[in-house]
Amino acid sequence: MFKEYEPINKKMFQIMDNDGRIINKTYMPEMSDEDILKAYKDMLFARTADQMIVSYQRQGRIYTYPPNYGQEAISGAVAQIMRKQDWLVPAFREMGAYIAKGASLKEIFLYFMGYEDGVNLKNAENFLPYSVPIASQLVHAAGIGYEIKYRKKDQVVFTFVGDGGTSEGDFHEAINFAGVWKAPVVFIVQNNQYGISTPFKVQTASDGIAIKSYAYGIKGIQVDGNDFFAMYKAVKESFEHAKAGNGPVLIEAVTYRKGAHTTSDDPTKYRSKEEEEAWDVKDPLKRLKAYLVSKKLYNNKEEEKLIEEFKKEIDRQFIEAENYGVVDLEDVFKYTYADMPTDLKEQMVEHEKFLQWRSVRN
Amino acid sequence: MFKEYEPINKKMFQIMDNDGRIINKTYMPEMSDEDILKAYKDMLFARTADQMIVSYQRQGRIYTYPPNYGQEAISGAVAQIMRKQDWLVPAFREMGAYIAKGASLKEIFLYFMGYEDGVNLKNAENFLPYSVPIASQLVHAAGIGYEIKYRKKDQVVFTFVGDGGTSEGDFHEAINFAGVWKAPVVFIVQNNQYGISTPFKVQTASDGIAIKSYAYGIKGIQVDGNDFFAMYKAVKESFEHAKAGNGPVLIEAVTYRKGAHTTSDDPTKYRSKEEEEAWDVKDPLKRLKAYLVSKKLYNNKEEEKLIEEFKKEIDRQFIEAENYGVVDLEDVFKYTYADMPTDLKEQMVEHEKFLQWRSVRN
Amino acid sequence: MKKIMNMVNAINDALDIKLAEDDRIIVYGEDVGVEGGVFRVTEGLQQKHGVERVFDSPLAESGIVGTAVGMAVAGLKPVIEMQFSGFANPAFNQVVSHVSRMRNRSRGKYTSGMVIRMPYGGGINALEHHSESLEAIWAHIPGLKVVIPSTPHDAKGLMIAALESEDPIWFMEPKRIYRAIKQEVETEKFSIPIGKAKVIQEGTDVTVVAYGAMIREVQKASVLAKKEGISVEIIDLRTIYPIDRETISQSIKKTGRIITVHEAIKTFGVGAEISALAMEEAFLHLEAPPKRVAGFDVIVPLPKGEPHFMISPEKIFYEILRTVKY
Amino acid sequence: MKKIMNMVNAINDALDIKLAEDDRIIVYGEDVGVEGGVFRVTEGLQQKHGVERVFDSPLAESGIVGTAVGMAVAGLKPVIEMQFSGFANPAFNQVVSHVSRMRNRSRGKYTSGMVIRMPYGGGINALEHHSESLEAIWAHIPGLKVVIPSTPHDAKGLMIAALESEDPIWFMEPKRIYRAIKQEVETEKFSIPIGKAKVIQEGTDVTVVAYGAMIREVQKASVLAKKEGISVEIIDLRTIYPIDRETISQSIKKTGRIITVHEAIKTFGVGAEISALAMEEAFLHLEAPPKRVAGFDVIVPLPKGEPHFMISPEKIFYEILRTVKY
Ligand SMILES: Cc1ncc(C[n+]2csc(CCOP(=O)(O)OP(=O)(O)O)c2C)c(N)n1
Ligand SMILES: Cc1ncc(C[n+]2csc(CCOP(=O)(O)OP(=O)(O)O)c2C)c(N)n1
Ligand SMILES: [Mg+2]
Ligand SMILES: [Mg+2]
Repeated sequence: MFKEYEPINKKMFQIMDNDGRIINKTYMPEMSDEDILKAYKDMLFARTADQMIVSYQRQGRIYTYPPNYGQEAISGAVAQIMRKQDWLVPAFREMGAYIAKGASLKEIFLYFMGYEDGVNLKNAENFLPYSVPIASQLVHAAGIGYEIKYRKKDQVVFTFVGDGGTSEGDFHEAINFAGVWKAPVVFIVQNNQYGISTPFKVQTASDGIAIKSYAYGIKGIQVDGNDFFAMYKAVKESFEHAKAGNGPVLIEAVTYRKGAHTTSDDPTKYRSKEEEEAWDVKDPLKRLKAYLVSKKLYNNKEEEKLIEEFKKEIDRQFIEAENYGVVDLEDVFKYTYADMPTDLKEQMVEHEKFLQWRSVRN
Repeated sequence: MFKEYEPINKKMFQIMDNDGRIINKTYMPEMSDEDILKAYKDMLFARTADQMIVSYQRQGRIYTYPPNYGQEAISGAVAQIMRKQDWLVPAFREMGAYIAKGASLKEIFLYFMGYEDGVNLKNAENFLPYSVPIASQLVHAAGIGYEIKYRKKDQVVFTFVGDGGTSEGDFHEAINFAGVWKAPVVFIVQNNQYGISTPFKVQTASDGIAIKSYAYGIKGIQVDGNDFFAMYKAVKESFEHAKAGNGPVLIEAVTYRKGAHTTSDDPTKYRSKEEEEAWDVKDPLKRLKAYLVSKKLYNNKEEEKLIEEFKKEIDRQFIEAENYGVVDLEDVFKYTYADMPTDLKEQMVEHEKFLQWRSVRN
Repeated sequence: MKKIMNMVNAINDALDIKLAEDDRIIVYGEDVGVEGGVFRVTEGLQQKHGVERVFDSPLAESGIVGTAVGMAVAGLKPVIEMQFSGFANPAFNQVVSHVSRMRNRSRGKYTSGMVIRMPYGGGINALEHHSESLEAIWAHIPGLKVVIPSTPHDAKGLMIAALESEDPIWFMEPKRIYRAIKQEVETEKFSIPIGKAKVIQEGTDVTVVAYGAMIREVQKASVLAKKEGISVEIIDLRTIYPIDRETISQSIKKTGRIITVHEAIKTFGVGAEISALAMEEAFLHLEAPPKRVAGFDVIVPLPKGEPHFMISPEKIFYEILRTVKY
Repeated sequence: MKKIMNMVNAINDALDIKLAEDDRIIVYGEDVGVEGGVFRVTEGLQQKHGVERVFDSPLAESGIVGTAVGMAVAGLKPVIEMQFSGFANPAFNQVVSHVSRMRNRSRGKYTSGMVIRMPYGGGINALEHHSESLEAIWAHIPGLKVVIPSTPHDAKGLMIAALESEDPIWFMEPKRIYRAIKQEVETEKFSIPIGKAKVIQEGTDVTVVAYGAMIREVQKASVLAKKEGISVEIIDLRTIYPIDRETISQSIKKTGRIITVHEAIKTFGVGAEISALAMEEAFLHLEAPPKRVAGFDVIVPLPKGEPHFMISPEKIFYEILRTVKY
C-alpha cells in the first residue's frame, strides 16, 4: 500500500466514492458488518455531540469550542484501531478519538466550560491533555515513542495536528526525532484546508502534506479523510508498521472543516458557499451511511431513533457538567508543584485574609 | 538538470572525479580557463588563511574559530557567482564567500579576536553578521527574499547552514516561508557529515538533505560539494532559477569537515583515521588542482609562490587586527538602541564613577 | 477632528495612517489579511493597501519574526502579529538572538526596526495559554522596547510612535479592554513618546503604578479609596522598558508610598523592578514598604478558576488601605 | 570517602550515581553521548550506562525538551543538556507551555519531572550568545524550579536533589567556574535541598546575596571589605525559584543592609526581586536602600569588550562601601 501510494506519485488513497460505492476493492479492510456499523454509530454520536455543543455555546452555556463537523471519519477510524494501552496525544479537534480512549462527554464539556478538571480523565489512560499551542504536542508523541522502545512495550502513539500546524518548527522536529529513533508514532495531519481563515495554499508550497514524509525518511500517505474505509485501512497499516518497529508514519487525511474554526469564528468572511457545497457531497457520514444503507445494514428510521437517544445522553452529561460546582482557591495553587512552596502558601493565605476582610466589609 | 537529479532518484550531482577528470561533460559549466584558475586561487587563499588562523589560535592570538578546511569548493563556487547586489546570509563556516562579498581578512580576524567591530564590514554590502544560533539565519534570508520581490529588485539571497542545522525548526520554517513566497533564495546546506561530534545519521533518517526540498514544493539537488565544477553549476542554475522568479532552491553540498569543529574541539574523540583518509582523496582543492595541472594551466611551483604571497598578506592583515586597540566603555552601550535611554546613560555614568574611584584608590 | 474609537479601531487607524504614508510598512501574521485578525485589529487593511502589504502568513511564529528580521534588515518596516501573546513563545529565540540585537550585532549597520504586536492578558474566558502576561520577560531583553497602552487614545499614539521608532517595539495590547473602553480620539496622526509614563490622576497619599487593563481597575479602587479620604496618584506606565524611573520617583517623593499593580505573576515581575527602583531613587521618602499587587505565582487558571487570579478593584483598595495605614 | 572534584566532575558523579540507581534516568542532548558534551560533563556515561540511556540527539532544542516532556509523561526521568544557556531559547515554548505546566494541565495525573541542565554565564572569552545569564526569565515561569550551584560540592548535592525531585528543574551551571574551583567532595550520594539558600559567611554590617560564579567574586570583595573593618554576610542563593525569602530576610534583620550581585543584566533581573522582597519582609530594619550590582542593560559584549561588563570584586567592594556609608 505504502508503495503504491508513495507520495511522489501524487495519488490520494481512496476506497469508497462519494456515493458509498467501493471503488478500490484491493484495499477494502476486513471488517465485519457489525464493526462497520459500530464505527458509523460512533461517528454519528460524535457528530451529534459536536452539534449540541455548538448550540450550547450559542446559548452561552459553554465557552469556545472547535467543531469537528465534517472530519469525523478521521477520529472515527482511529477510534476503531487504538487500543487501551496505546497513547493518544491530541490537538483539539478529534472528539471521536477522545471518546474511544475513554473520555466521557461530561469531562470534555467540563474542559470547554473552563474547568481544568476536564482533562483529568477518569477512564482514559495514556491520553495527554488537549494541546492548544499548535504542533507543540507532536514532540511529546516522539518522546513517548522513545519510552516505548526503551521499555520494549507493546504500544503505539497516535498524535494529531492540523494543516496549519505543519508550518510550525515543532512539526519538523517531532517527526525528525521520531524518524531517527524509529519511534512507534502515527502522525495524523487533519488537512481540513484551513487554519482559522488561512487557506492551505498559504501554509506551504508543497503538494499536500504526505510528501513531507520524505524529509524524514519515513512512510507517508495521503488519504481521503472523508472516506472511512480508506482512513481505517491507512491507520491500521500505519499502526501495524509502527508496532512492528519500522518507525513512524505520516498520514495526511484530506478533509474539510464544515463548521467554523471555533464557535467564535465566522467562516463566511473567508470562504465561499460554492466551496462549501463542493465539499458537502464528500461528507464522511453521508458516504458511510450510503454504504450501510446500500448493504441494508442501516436506515433512516434507525438513525432518527439513534440521534434521539444520543441527544438525551449528551444532554444528561452536559447537565452533569453544568452542575460541577465552583473551583476553590486552593485548586488554583495546588498543581503548580509536587509540594506547594512556602511562597505560594503565603500568597494563598494573604489572599484569604483579603477575602475575609471583604466579606466582613460587605 | 533539476529534472535529471531529482532528489528521489538518489543520484548525487558530479562533474569531476577524484582525480580531476571531467566525467559528466553535459553539465560542465562554461567557464574560461582564467576564471577557473581564479576560482582555484580564491580557494587556495581561503585555505591558507584558514590554516593560518588555526595556528594563530594555537599561539593564543585569537579565540575560537571554525575551520573551513575541506569545504572550500562550496563557498568557492558561490564566490564566483554571487554579485555585489546579492545578499549573503551566512552561518559561520564559509570564509570564501565572505571574502568574495568584500570582507577583509582583517575584519574576519577582528571578529574571532572578540571585537564586535569585526562584523561591521566596510566594503561588503548586503552581508549579515555571522549567525551562531544554528539555523536561525535562514528565516532572515526568506524575509530578505520577500523584500526583493516586494521592491522588484534584481537580487538573490545566498544563505548557508550545516547538516546539523537542518534538524532545527527554523530550517523548516525558513524554507517553507520562502517556498510559499517564491522568494529568490538559494539555501546551501554544507553537509560535512558532522555537527560537532554528532554524525549525520543521528540528525535525520532521511536519505540526505536535498530530498527535504519535497517538503516545501521547491527544487532541490544533492551535489558533490568537493567537486568545484558541480558546485559551480548547481549554484549557477539555482541562482538563475531564483532570479527568474521561480522560487527558492535547496542545495545539499556533500562534503567533509577535515578539520576540527572549532579550534577547541578534538575530532579524534569521535571519528576514525580511516574515515578521514577516505575523504582525503576527495579533497576539493586537490581535485581542482589536478584538473588545472592536467590542462597545464597551473603547477606546483606557482602554488608555492602563491602560498608564500598569501601568507604574507594574511599575516599583514592579522597584525593590523592585533593592533586594533581597546574597546571603550561606551562601545558596550551605544548600539543597544538608536538613542541611548536614560537608564543606560546612568548605568554608564555610574560605572565611570566607580572607575574613577578605583583609579584614585590604586 | 475626533471620532469615537475603541482600542481595536484606534490601532487599526494608526496602522492605516502609516500604511498610507510609508511604503516600507508591511503587515502580516496569522489570519491578519483576509480576515483582519481574530480580533479584527487589521480589518480592512488588506483591501485598502493590497495583498503585498497586508497578508496572511504560514502558522509559524519563529518564521514570522525571523522573516521580519530579514525584511527590516533589507529596509522594510514589518508590523507582525502574534495571534495571542502566549503564542509568541515559539519566536523567543528569534527575538532574543536577533530582533533585539541586530543593531548591536552589526554595529549599527543593520537594524531590526519592527513592531511585534499581540493581544495579552486575562479576563476574557479564554482557553489555555490565551491569558498570560509575560511582559517582564520581554522587558528583560536588552534591545527591545516594551509598550502597553491602556486606552484607545494611547494605543493610537503609541502605535504611531512605534511605527516611527528605529528600535524594535514589543507592543502588547490588553485584549480585555479591546472593546470595553470607547473614547474620542483624534483622527489625525499624533504620537505619544515611548519611554515616558504618565500621571493620569494626581494624588497625595499613595502612588499606584499600573498599565494596560489594570488601569481601569486601579481607577475603580481609587474611587473606593477616595470615599475613605485617601488620595491616590495613578501612574500609567505605558512603556515597560525603558522604564520611566523619573516619573515614578517624583511621585514617590510626593506621596511617600508606592504600590504596583499588575495581572502578571508577582515573583520576578514588573512590580519587583518598580519596588527596587523606588528604593534606589527615593529610599528616604518612603513611609511604607513598596507593595506589589499581582497575580499569584501560578499558571493562569481556565475561566472557572480565573476570577481567583484576576486582580479586583477591592483587592487594590485593600492594599491601598494597608499601605496607607502602615 | 572524599575525592577532589571540580564542578564538571561533581555533576558527572551525580549523574553517574543516579544512572546506576534509577533506570528511569535518560541523559541526552547535543554531543552528550560519544563526546560527553562540549564541556565533558557527561563524559564516560555512555560507555558505562549504554547508548540507550546516554546519547546524542538531533540538533534541535525544542525537540529535545519536547521529547523529554513525552518521556517524562510516560514515566522516565530525562536529563537533557542545552549546549549553552543561550541555545535553550528555541525551547522556550516547550518549557513555558508544557514542561512547567504538565502537572497543572493534567491535574496532577502527569508530570514532567526532568532536569534541564546547561552551562551559562560569561567570562570565558566566548562567541556571541555564549555568555548570557537569563535566570530571571526562567524563574518567572510558574512550575519550574531554577537552581544554580556555586561549588563542586553544591553542584553534586543539588544535582542529586534535582534528579530526585518530582518537579522540572532548570539547572544552570556557571561554566566560568566549571574547572576553576576544586574541592573535596563526598563520593557517596548526598543531596542539598532545593529552595533553600545558605549563609556561607556570617557577618554583621551588610548582607550580600549572590549565586553561581559571582560567589567567588563576592568572597574576594568581602576580603577587601574586611580590611576596612566591614563585616559582610554572604548568602549563596543556590535556588533562584522558589526563592528563600526566609533566609534573606533573617539576614537583613541582622545587618540592616542588602546588596544583590549578579552577572545578568540589572533591570527586571533577580536583584529586583530581592530588593522588593527585602522591603516587604524587613522594611523597618533597612538602614540603606537595597542595592543591585549587576550587568548593564546591554547585550553581553564579545571578549574584547566583556571586561567592561563583568562584575569585579572591586566593583562589589565599592558598592559595599557606599551601602555601609549610606
Ligand atoms: C503556536 C500557536 N500559534 C497560534 C495559535 C492560534 N491558533 C489556534 S488554532 C489555529 C489554526 C490551526 O490550524 P490547523 O493547524 O489547520 O488546525 P485546525 O484548527 O484547522 O484543526 C491558530 C493559528 C495557537 N493556538 N498556537
Ligand atoms: C541553537 C544552537 N544550538 C546549539 C549550538 C551549539 N553548536 C554550535 S555549532 C554546532 C554544530 C553545528 O553543526 P552543523 O549545523 O552541521 O554545522 P557545522 O558546524 O558542521 O558547519 C552546535 C550544536 C548553537 N550554536 N546554536
Ligand atoms: Mg486546518
Ligand atoms: Mg556539519
